[in-house]
Amino acid sequence: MKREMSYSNGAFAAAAIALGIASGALGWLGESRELRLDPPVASDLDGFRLMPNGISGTPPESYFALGKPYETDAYNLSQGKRLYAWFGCSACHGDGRGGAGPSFLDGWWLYGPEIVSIVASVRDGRPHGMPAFRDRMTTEQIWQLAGYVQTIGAYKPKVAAPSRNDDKQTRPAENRGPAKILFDQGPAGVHPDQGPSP
Amino acid sequence: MKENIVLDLTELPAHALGTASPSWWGTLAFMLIEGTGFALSIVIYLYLMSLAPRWPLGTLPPDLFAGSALTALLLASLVPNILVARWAREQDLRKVRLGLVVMAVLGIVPLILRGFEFPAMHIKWDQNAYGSIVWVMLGLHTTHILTDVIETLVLACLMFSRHGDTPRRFGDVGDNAMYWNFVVATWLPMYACLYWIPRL
Amino acid sequence: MRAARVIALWVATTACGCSGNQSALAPSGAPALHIEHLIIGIVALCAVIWLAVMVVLAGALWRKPQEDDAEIRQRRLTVVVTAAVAATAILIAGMTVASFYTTRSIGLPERASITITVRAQQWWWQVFYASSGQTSGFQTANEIHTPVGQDVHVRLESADVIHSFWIPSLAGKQDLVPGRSNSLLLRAEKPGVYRGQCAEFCGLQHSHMAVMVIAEAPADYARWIASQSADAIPTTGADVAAGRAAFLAKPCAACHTIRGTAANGTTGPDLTHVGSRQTIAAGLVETTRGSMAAWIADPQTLKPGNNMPMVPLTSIELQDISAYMESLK
Amino acid sequence: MIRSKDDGLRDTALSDKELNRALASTWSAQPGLWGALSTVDHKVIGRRYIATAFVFLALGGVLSLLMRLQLSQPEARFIGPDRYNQIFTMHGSNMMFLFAVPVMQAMAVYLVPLMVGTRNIAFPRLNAFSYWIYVAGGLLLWTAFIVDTGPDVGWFAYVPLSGPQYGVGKRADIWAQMITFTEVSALAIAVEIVVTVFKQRGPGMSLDRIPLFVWSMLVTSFLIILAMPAIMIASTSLILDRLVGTHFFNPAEGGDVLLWQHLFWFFGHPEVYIIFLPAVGMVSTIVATFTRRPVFGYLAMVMALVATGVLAFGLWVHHMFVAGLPRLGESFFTASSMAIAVPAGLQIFCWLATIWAGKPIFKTPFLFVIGFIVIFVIGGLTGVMVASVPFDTQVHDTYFVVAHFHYVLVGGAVFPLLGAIYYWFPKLTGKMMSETLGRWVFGLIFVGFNLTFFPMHILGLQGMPRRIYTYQPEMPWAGLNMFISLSAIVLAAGFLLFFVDAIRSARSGAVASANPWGASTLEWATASPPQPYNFARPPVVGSREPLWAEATALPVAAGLRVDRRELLITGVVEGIPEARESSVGNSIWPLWAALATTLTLVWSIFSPWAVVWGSIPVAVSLIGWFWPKGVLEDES
Repeated sequence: MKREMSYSNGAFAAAAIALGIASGALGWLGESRELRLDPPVASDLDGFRLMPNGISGTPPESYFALGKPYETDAYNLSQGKRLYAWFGCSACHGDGRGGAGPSFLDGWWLYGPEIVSIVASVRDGRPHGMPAFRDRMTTEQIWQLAGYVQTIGAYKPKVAAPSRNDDKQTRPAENRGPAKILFDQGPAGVHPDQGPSP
Repeated sequence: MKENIVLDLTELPAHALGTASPSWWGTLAFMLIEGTGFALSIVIYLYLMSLAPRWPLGTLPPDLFAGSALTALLLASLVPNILVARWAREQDLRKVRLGLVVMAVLGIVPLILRGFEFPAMHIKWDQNAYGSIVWVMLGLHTTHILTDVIETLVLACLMFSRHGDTPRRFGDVGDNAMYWNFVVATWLPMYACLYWIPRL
Repeated sequence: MRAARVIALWVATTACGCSGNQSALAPSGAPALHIEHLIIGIVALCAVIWLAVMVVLAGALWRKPQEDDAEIRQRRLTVVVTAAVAATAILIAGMTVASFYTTRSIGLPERASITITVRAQQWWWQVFYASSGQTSGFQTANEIHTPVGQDVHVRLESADVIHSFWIPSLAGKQDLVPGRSNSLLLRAEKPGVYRGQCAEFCGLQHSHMAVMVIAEAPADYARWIASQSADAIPTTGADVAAGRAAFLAKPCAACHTIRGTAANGTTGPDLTHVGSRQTIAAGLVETTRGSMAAWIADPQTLKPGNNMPMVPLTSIELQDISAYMESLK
Repeated sequence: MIRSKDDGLRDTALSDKELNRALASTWSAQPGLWGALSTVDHKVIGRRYIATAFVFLALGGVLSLLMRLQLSQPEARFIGPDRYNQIFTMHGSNMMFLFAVPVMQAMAVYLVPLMVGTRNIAFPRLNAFSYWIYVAGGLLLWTAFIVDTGPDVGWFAYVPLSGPQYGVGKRADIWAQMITFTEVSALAIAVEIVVTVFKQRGPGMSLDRIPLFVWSMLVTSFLIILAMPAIMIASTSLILDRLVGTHFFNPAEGGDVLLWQHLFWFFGHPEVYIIFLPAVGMVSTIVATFTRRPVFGYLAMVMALVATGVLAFGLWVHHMFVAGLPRLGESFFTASSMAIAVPAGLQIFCWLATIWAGKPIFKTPFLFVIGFIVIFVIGGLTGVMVASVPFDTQVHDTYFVVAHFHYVLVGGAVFPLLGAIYYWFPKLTGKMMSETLGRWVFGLIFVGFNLTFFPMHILGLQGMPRRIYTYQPEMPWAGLNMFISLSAIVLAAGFLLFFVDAIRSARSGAVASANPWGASTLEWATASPPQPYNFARPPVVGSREPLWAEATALPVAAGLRVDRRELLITGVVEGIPEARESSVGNSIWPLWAALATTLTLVWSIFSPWAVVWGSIPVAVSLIGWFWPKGVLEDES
C-alpha cells in the first residue's frame, strides 16, 4: 500500500508540473471578450492626442489600461474585419492591396502604422478622397476597424489575427502575414494570391 | 486460490514469430487505422468532386510524369522488400543488412519524386477545395513514406550494431517490410484517384 | 403510458397560448398536425413497451425461485426471448412504415403558390417577399405573414453560419445552410401568431433569435402586402420629424434602410415598417416606444454580442428616434 | 522454427514462496516518483486512468450545475452568453472525450489482461504513452477554459461557426487539438486491447469462452479503430482551414459545410456505441455474478454486440435529418436507425431471462443494473422516436434530444459504470465500498436523474431548443426549468456521496478477499489488489465460467521464465499456447514521447511549422523508446 501511495503522489506531482507548464503557455492567450464598451470609456477613447501634422500620436491612458484590445484581441479584430466589409472599405482599398485608395500591404503607411493614425484616418477622413466615418460608425467600431486595418499590413502576423473568410480567396488571410508573403514575392509574382509552402 | 499445474510450457519457443507475434498484430491494427484514414481521404475527394461543377476545380489535370514514375518505383521496390522479408525469416543477417540499405535508398528516392508531384498538381492548397484535398492526400501519404524510411534507417543501424542478430530484430524487419507493402498498396488507389479520375 | 399522460397534462395546461404558440404539441399547421399524430402514436406505443418491460423486470426480480427442470426452463426462455425479439422487429418495422407515410403526407414545398425567402443572419431573420402583380417586392425582418389555408413555400438560406428555421406549431424544422438552399412547406390552418426560434446553435445570441409567423385571412394578408410594399409613411409631428433627422444624421442610417428616405444601409434589418411589427430585435421585446428606446440606448445589455452598436445619443435624440421608429407603421 | 538457447530461471524450479518473490522483483515498478512516471504496469496505469476520468466527470458535473443555475429562471444573468457557450461546449467535449470514452477504455486497460489471464497488456509502453497524452489533452482543454479561451462552438463544432471566419481566436483550435490528443490515446488503447484479446488469452480460452465484458471491449476497440480516423481527418481539415487557409468547408471555393457533419457523425454515432458497448459488457458481468448463473444466450449476446458494432456505421445521417438531404436517403437511415433497436432489445431480453432464471442478490452493483434497465429502455425508445424523420424534425436540437441522450449515456453507460466501480472496487483497491452508502448513492442518483432529465422531454416538445443560455419570461418553460435545476441538486448530491464513499473506502474500507462476490471470471482468481505480475502462473481455462467450474484449485500452466518479464502467447481462435514472449520493462521514454507530442500539437495551433520542427523531438523520443537496452527482455 505504501508503494501505491507513492504512485498517486507521483501522479499528482506530474499533474501539478504539467498544469504549471500548460498555464504558463496559455496564460497569455486569454481571450476574454468585452461585448459592451462602457460609454465613458468610449468617449475617453475618442479623446486621443494626434501630432499637429496628423501623423502619429498617443492613445489615451485608458487604452493601455484595457490592454490595447483593438490591436491584440481576436474578437475585436474579427469584428473589425466584418466592419471592413460592411462599411464598404473594399470599394477603394480592395482586399487590402488598394485600388482607388492606397494599399495596406505594400509596407508604406502614408500616415504611419500607429493605431491612432488609422483611427484618425477613419474617423476624420484624409485628403484625396478618404471620407470621414465619424457619423456613420461608433467610436468602438472605428477602433475595431482600425485595429483590423493595421493587422492586414502587419509584416509579422499577430497571434490574434483573423483567418480566411468563407468567400472567394484573393490573398492569404491576415493570420498568414499577407504583407510579408506578397512582399517576398515582389510586386508581380507569378501567383500573387499564393503564399509559400507551410 | 490453490494452483494445480495442468500444462507445461517449458518447451515453447521464447519468442513468437510471424503471425504469432503480438507486434505483427499491432502493425496490422495500425495499418487498419491508417488504411481507414486513407480511404476517408479518397471519400472526401470523391465527395467534393460530386459537388463541383467541373473537375479538377479551376485548373488542369495533374501532370503524369512524377506521379507515374513514383508509382513505378514503389511497385519495383516491392521486389527487394519481399526479399528482405524472406531473408529476415531465414535470419540471414548479411543479406538483411544489404536489403535494408537498398530499401532505405528506395524509400528516399520516392520522397524526392514526391517533391515534384506537388507542383505537378498545378494548384496550391489555399486556392480551392480541390487544391486542399490533393495536397492533404499527397501530404498524408508522404508522411507514411517518411516514417517508414526513418524506421528502415533506424533498423538498418540496429542490424549493423551488436543488437542486430536476434530473432526479435528479424521479426521487426519483417513487420517493417509488411508496413512498406501497405504504404505501396495504399498509394495505388490514391494514384488512380489523383491522376486518373480528373481525366475521366 | 406515464409519459403520454404527463405530456397530455402539460399540453392541457400550457397550450392555451401566451404570446404565440411555440409547441409541437399545439399544432395549427398541416405538417405539424401530421407529425403530432405520429408523435402521439409512437409515444403511446413506446410507453406500453416500456411498461411491459418493467412488468417483466419486476416479475424477474421478485419471482419466487422454483426448482424446475433446467433444460425445460432453458427451452422455455429461448422461446420467449425469440418471440420478444421478433415482436421488437415487427414493432420497429411498423413504426418505420408509419414514419415513412407521415413524411409523404407532409407534402412538397415546391408546389406552393406563394414563395417567401428567409435569409438567416447572426442573430435575426431577413425575409424577402417577391414582387407579384401590382405590388413590388420588399424585405422585412423577424416577422412572416401568411394567408390561412394556403401552402407557402419558404426558401431557406443563410448569410453566415448554420441556423435552423423552426415554427413548431406549423411544421418541423429545417436548417439554413450557407452555400445551399433548403425548402420548407408552411400551411397555417387557422389564424394566429406562431412563434419560432433558431434551433441550430449559431453563436452568442442563439437564444434571442425568434421569428413570428402571423397567419391571417387572405384579405388581411393582401392588405398587409400592400402596406409593406409601400415606402415609409410620411412623418407627422415635431418629435417624429426630429427623430427622422437624427436617424439620418447618426450612424443608424449606415446599417438600416428606410425606404423613401436617404437611409439605405444593408447590414441591419430593413426598418421601413418597423412600427408595424409585433416585436423588435428578433422577438426580444414587444414593439413599444419605451422598448424601442431601451433597445437603441443599450443593445449590448439586452442582447450581448449582437451586431447593433451602442450609438451615443442625447436623451432628446433617443426619444425622438424612438417616436420615429414607432411611427413607421 | 529456431529455438534459441535460453537458460533463464523457470517457475518450475521454484517453490510458491520463492516464485512470488522472484516475480515481484522482476515485475515491480521502481519506488518513488521516477517509478511512478516510468511504470508500464497496466493496473497502475488503468487505475490512474480511471481516477483521472472521474476527476473530469466531477469537473463536467460542476459545469452542468452552472448551466442549471443559469437556466433556473428566464433571462437570468448569472452567466453571460460568451461564458455559457464555453460551458456547454466544455461539458459535452469533456464528458465525451475526457470522461466517457477514456473511462471505459481505462476499465478495459485494468480488467482485460486480468480477465484473459495474462500478466500485462500488449504494448505496455504504448499504454503509458496513451495515458500521458490523454492527460495532456485534458489539461490543454481545461487550462484554456480557465483563461477564458475555452471552445465555444458546441461539442460537435459545426462549421462555419467553428471555421476560420466565425470561430474567432484560438478557441476552436483548442477543441480540435484536444480531439487529436484524446483520439491518439483512444486508438492506442484500442490496438492494445485487440492484440491482448487476440494473442494473450490464457491457454484454453477459445473464442467461445471469452468473458462477455472482454467481447464487448473487443468490439468497442474495432469501432474505435474504424471510427476515430474520421474525426482525426475532420479535425485536421478544420485546423488546416483555420491556420493555412485550405477550403474544405468553404462553399465559395468548392468546399462544403455538410462535409463536416458527415465526417463528424460518421465518427460521432459509433462514438455512442463506443461508450455503450463496454457498459453492456459490465452489465452482463454484474448480472451473471449477482444471479449466480451464466448470462442467458452467450452466443446471441456476442452476435448482438457485433451486429450493433456493424450497424453503428450505418446511422450517422440521422443526426442530419433537418440539414436538407434527399428524403429518400433519409428514409433509409430511419430504417437502419430503428433496426439497431433489435440487437439492443435482444440484449435486454437476455438479461431479463437471466434474472428470471436466477435468484438475484440485491447488492449495490446489481441495483445499478436495475436502474440501468429502467432508464436505458426509455432512452432506447426515445431513440426509436428520433430515428423517425418527421418526429425528428420537431425534436431535433431541442431539450427532447438532450433528455434522450442523457437517458442513453447516463442511463446506458454511467449507471453500469457506477455499478462496475462498486463491483470491481475490491479488485482495484483491495477494499470494499460501503453497502449502506452505496444504496443511498444509487437512490439519490436514480431519483435525481429521472427528476432532472424526464421533464426535459416535455420542454423539448414545448419548443425549447438546446444550447440557449436563456429564454424569455413569456415562454411557458420557467416552472419546469426551475424544477429541473432543483432536481439537479439531488443528482449532484448522489454523485458527491459516491465520491465520498470511494475516497473513504479506498482509505479505510473493509479489506476485500480475492473473490468477495463469488464471481466466475479470472480477475477474481488472484489477490485483491493483484500482484504486479497478476498471476503467479497463467491460469488454464476449461470453461466459460472458470472459477465456478473449478471450485477447489485453479488449473495453471508452468514453465515461464521468472528472471525476465515473460508472458504466454496463444492462438487467436482456440487459445492454444504458441510461444513464450517477453513483455517490455518500465521506461520513462513514453513520458518523453508524450511531452514531445504535446509540444508539437500545442505549437501547431499557432504555426504550421510546428509539425516540421516538433517532429524532431518526437522522433528522438520514439527512437529512445524502441532502442534495445541490452536487458533480458530484448533476448529471444
